[in-house]
Amino acid sequence: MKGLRVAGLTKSFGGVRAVDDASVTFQHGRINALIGPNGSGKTTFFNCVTGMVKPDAGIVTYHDRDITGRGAHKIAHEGIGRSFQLCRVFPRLTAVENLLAAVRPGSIVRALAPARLKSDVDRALELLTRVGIEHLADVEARDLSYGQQKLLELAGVLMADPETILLDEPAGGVNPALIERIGVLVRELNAEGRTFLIVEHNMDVVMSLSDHVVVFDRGRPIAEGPPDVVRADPLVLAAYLGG
Amino acid sequence: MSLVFQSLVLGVLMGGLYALLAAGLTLYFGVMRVVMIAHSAFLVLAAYLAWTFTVHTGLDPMLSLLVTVPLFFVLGVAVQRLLVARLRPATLTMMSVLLTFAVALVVEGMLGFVFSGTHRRIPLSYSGARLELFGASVALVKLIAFGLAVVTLVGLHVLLKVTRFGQALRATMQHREAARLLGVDTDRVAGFGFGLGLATAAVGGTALALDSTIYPSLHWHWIGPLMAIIVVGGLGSVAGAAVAALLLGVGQNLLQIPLGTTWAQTFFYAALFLTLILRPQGFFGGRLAQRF
Amino acid sequence: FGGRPAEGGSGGDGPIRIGVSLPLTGDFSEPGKGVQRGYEAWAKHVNDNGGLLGRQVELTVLDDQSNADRVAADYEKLINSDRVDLVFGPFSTRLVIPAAQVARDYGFLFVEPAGAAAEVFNQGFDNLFYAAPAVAQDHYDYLAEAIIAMPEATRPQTAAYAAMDDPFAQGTANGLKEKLAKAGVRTVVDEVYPPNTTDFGSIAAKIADSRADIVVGGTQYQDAVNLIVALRQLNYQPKLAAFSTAPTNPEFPEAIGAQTEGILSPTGYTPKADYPSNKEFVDFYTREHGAAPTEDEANAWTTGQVVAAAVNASGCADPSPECQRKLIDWLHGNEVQTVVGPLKWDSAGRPQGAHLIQQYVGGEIRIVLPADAKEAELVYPKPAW
Amino acid sequence: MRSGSETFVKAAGLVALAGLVVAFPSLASDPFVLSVGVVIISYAVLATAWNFVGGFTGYISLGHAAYSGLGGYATGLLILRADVNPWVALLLGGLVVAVFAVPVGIAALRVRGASFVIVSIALVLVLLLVFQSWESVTGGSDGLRVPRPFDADVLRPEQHQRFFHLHAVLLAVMLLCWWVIDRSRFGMGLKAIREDEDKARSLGVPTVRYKLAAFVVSAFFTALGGGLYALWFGFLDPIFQFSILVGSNMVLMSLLGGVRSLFGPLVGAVVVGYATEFFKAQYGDTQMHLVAMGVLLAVVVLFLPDGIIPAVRGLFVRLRPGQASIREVTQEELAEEVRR
Amino acid sequence: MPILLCWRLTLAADLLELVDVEAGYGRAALVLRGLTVRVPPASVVCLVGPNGAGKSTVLKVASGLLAPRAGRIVLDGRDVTGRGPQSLLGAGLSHVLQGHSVFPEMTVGENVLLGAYTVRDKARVAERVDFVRTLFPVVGSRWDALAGALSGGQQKQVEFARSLMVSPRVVLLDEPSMGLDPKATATVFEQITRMRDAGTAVLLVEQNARRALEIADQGCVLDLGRVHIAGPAQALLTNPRLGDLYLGRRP
Ligand SMILES: Nc1ncnc2c1ncn2[C@@H]1O[C@H](COP(=O)(O)OP(=O)(O)OP(=O)(O)O)[C@@H](O)[C@H]1O
Ligand SMILES: Nc1ncnc2c1ncn2[C@@H]1O[C@H](COP(=O)(O)OP(=O)(O)OP(=O)(O)O)[C@@H](O)[C@H]1O
Ligand SMILES: CC(C)C[C@H](N)C(=O)O
Ligand SMILES: [Mg+2]
Ligand SMILES: [Mg+2]
Repeated sequence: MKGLRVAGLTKSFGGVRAVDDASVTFQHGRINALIGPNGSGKTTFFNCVTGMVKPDAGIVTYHDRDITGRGAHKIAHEGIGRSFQLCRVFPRLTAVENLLAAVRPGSIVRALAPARLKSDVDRALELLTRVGIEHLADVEARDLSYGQQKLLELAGVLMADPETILLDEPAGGVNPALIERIGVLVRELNAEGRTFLIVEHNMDVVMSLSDHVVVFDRGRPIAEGPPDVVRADPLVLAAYLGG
Repeated sequence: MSLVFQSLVLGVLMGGLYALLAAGLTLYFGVMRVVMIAHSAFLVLAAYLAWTFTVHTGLDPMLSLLVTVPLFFVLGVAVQRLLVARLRPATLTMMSVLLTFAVALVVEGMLGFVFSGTHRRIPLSYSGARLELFGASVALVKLIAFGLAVVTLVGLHVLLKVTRFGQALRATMQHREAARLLGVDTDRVAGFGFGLGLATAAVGGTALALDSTIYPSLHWHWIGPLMAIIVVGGLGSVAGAAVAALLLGVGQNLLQIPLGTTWAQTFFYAALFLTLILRPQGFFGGRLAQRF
Repeated sequence: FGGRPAEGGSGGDGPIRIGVSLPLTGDFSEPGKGVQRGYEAWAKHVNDNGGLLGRQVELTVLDDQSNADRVAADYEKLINSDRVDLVFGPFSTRLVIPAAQVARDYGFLFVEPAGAAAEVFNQGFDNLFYAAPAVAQDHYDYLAEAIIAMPEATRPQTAAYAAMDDPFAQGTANGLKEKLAKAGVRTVVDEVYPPNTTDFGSIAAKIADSRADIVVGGTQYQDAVNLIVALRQLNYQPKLAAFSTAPTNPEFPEAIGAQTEGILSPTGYTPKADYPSNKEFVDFYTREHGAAPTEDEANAWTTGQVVAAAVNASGCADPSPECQRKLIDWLHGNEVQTVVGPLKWDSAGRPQGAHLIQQYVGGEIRIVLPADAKEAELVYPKPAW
Repeated sequence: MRSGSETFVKAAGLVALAGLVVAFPSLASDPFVLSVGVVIISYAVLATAWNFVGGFTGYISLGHAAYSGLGGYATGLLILRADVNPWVALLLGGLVVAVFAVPVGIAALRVRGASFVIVSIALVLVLLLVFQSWESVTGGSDGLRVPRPFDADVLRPEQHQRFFHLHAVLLAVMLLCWWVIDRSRFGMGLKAIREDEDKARSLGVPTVRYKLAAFVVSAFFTALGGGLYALWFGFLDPIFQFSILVGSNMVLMSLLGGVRSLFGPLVGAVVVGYATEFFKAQYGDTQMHLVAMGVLLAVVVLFLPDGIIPAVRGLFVRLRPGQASIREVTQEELAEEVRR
Repeated sequence: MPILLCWRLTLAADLLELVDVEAGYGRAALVLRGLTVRVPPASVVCLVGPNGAGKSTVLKVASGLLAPRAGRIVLDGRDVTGRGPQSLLGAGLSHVLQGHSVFPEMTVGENVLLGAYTVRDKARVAERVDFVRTLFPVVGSRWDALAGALSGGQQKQVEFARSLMVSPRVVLLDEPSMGLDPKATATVFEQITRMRDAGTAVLLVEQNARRALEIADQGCVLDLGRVHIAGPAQALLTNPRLGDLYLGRRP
């Protein structure tokens, strides 16, 4: 089966079961949302899937290939990109360099090719234009505002050209006007055929953007389905939205 | 058999001294994220002050603590406020290595300038005195050093874990702005933290001088073993460092029987590498060395 | 960094300029300064007495910071930039080897006061001469003889050795060990420790546990002090205790807490020796410094004497290869009278004498061996410390 | 973007620098000055080699003396014990050390920041103990005499000259490598690691392999530098080969010049090398030269944390007319703009 | 460009006033370019605006973390310009930072107790601890866990709980709802309302703009370091011009 599938994923930290025997299938080619109360294990789930932490148990497959416990960069090479809850950019590299760092070099010989190949730089500038910060191309990332860094990180994730994109709270701390802009971009990219998996607490964003919603509670999914259905689910109301 | 027991006793005593010498490092390193290369240089400075004190007054070197401990505290505050505080927070850890390296050079140079390179040893009437313990000899000077270590470490542990100052210090180092907003005078606290570290160096240096010769470049000899101790113990954990110091001290002394002095010294580094491979957060709690 | 333009240069009536690099700072700074005092006293003495070849001598002393890289650079500088006429050696085997290499490359005579280890002499230097009575290996020769000559009943049966990992210090202990082992004294402990060792507790524990009859330290200075204190802390009482170099240091008794009685040490020099030039030296030095010279000063003075003898015999003192060759050749073929006795060398520069053995007797360090030079009887077994 | 005149200035500077290096031995007033030149260019080699890992990845190794020392010993032992041609021994020595650096790198690069610093210090101290006590192989604390690679009729000054040029060639090769890596994707990946290792990993940078590659390249060049120095100096004493001070000097020189600049370590080496000679001449037989060095280092850390080259460049940038890069418009104006 | 003040009708004297403030970081250009904000007692003033507008900077200037280059800060009628956070805290002003500001290597309990660093009255501290433990269950259930090991939203909850350990007269809140789940967000906004009802002056920065303006009395839109529009919160919410630009489309 196409896309990302997770079965029986478990991860504990000391006594805390952050992810507890979670089995989830995401709709490939769609915009999926992952919601759930604070501490329900969403970020840990992301970390397990993308190889940032090793799960204790469970299997992660991507296009039917087992990627469980592989190195983060290998999973990135499979075509899975991600952003971080607290946005992370390379502070002392300029915006363009931030994107160039995401270009996959391929073989060793190609790794020694100049980083500023015209084709790459052009693509980087195009991406910056798409997220609306092309005028900041030569500014070091640490001099950008929080929202701009957020956009830069998104562009960096896209630069690596992933097929499946995991975003951890892309709207957190971002100005509402900008959120709409990110939403438009996500839809465009989805139309190009990319799959999204978005963790978000902003229900407006979740409801307006996603095709499929998975709700987490205490480390495992408790409901999933189209946004309207999930929103009305009593379990979800009790655990997350508050009745 | 008696050799093993004797070595065990010596190892414990030595481990205690190691723990004392490393105590300050735990403080700067674990709590304040400063790699203080100059700590052992200050140990040697304190040892020289104790020596000078005894040679000039004829009194017991322990009495010099009355002067050196407050002096070092003030010195520590000064080093923190005038030097370390000026480093950019983003590169603090890295740059502190170089800055304190520079401080170490200055201290060593000044010691050489003032005291010359001559090896010194405090003349003590009781340097050879000993007690008998189940057939093993325990040198009085080593016992005193051990006692100093216990008192200092317990005091430090209590201070950090229990008192308001300890809480404020840890908070300051973990998030300075937030600590200021909660009413902590962060400049003062950070300065005091450094002062405290150096105050332990005053005690450690004096303990060291009781049973060893001293010379200006001696501090290079100590940097490696002390660093190994705090990594094995888990960065930032006073208790961890103490346990690690004891184990390493005993281990070194026992290994010395079959291996000889030189190879036994490599035990520290073997333990260091093993720790990093097996348990980067140290064996006794503390911060994850991997991320630091 | 253009070097100073060449001044002085060869020949002429100007002063004879002698270049030296010494460890005035760093690990060897203490003995290094002693050697400096010796060199300076020698130069003053020569100048007061009409100079060398009728010319005044002038020392250029550089500090090599006890660092092997620096010592080579220093001789490079002395020979090329400062254009000295002659060079004298530095202190310590560790520094002598790299320094001698530079001197050899420029064809200079290299007489040195403190490179006693065997290694110095098997590097193929033909320009090097050690200005002291014996190489490290031979320092304990008289003691070995004395022990071997003891009656079976009282002769020590077992020996413990601890030596610093340093070519010189190890050489002294090994020299004695080989001779005693051959004579049937069992080696029960044989420890080598790194130069920066400060804790001798466990080494001492091993020695004490072995209950060896005698203990021998291949030591420099601080290590002997620490080792002795550690042995005392374990209440180990050998019949004989010998340590190289440390006990001759004037600060030694105070450093180990005055428990010196019976401790032995080899020495290449005693102010009381009645060699012709020695009295002159001791008087002159005592007048200048208010204290009698020790071994370091004497070795330096000896170096001066050796070079002076060669210069006087060859009638030249300039950096030209011809002159330096003449000096070297002369020393290879002749004996020189010095404050440490008559010296002559084999082709590798090894002196052919032996060291005296001193012992603390009645609170003072006295010569006890060889019999013809002794000031006091060898005390054996030694009293408790 | 870069202007033509800037390129020209750079090229001219490069040619001038190369000319100066080639001509230096004939300009030196005497063999001593020449030998100081060899020492300084050897510093430059070591510092530049250090910068392959320090500058790109931000891992500060205070223990790089381990690799220069190993390189020196490997070269010397191959010549003495295996009777290998000196130049082959030099190269082989570099390779041996590079191979040695692989497992060491794998272990050491597991930890970051200050822990890595400690590990690097520990490595030198361990090697010091091993080389001191493994007498049968290494010559132990007596040291090791390395035979000279040239015939006896090559006199010492001539030798200095040759070694100066050999070092210069090695330096040029290293600078070229550094330059290539700096501009490459590999280099970009390394910089990403320096800025945020986890983030780099998540973007697909094979961090372990990249770090290790940089580490091994650095060790290789450091070893070549150490080997060349050993051939020139002719004597290896473990205490000075495996010394924290040597490693710290590499760091100091690189930082002083600027770790992010191609010529930073070289500039730093010249300054430190000259300062060392100067302080020694100035404070000869007191320990004040240590104090002076310490103060110099502290001043650099406190006031030039990015190094000389970036500081000078910053001065020029400030003199130039400012380039505004940040768009200054309100949301409202932005919206207008988009609408148009 | 309209430069308006945060205008109001109340008669009582303002608790906190920032008057004509200019501020910036290091040698860089000004971030705040002549800005005036007033917060009366028992009211919530909400600052909204695009990222990088300078909202957080306003709060830092107000709490003394950042010294202004020009202008005045007046707390309860007294000029406190140039005073540090410690002294302002003593005068009854507290500030909760944006982003994550827990002490990661201290336990949740230690974090919360540090909120009462300046409070000597043990009984009072105990009472507040009980209060926040019931308010945010995670604080109670993870009392002995290291704060850095909590999830992003849990850390924000701990931070807010920590700020509730004292009861200051002026509170500056920088995006308290960021990363919080809906329940916790509701709790936070409810607490803000309660504070206001108890007489506290609240200066609130929020990107969750509509929600924040709903509970606020006054609103200020900040852009490029200046007050762009100000007025009663309800008026801002219904201002059609602001919708697309700053507040996001109405859901
Ligand atoms: N420490 C700093 N050093 C330099 N510039 C800074 C610093 N902090 C903020 N800035 C700059 O000041 C401006 C205002 O920042 P501020 O954090 O006040 O914005 P904000 O309105 O709170 O934005 P956000 O909604 O993203 O939190 C931004 O352009 C930012 O780049
Ligand atoms: N490194 C860690 N050590 C210990 N516990 C952890 C660690 N990381 C996460 N946890 C725990 O695992 C649980 C899940 O955390 P996670 O960050 O995945 O939650 P989340 O769903 O992303 O929450 P949020 O919405 O607040 O971001 C929490 O209880 C947290 O305390
Ligand atoms: C006898 C001493 C002057 C010898 C010196 N200690 C050396 O290292 O060779
Ligand atoms: Mg999360
Ligand atoms: Mg903000």
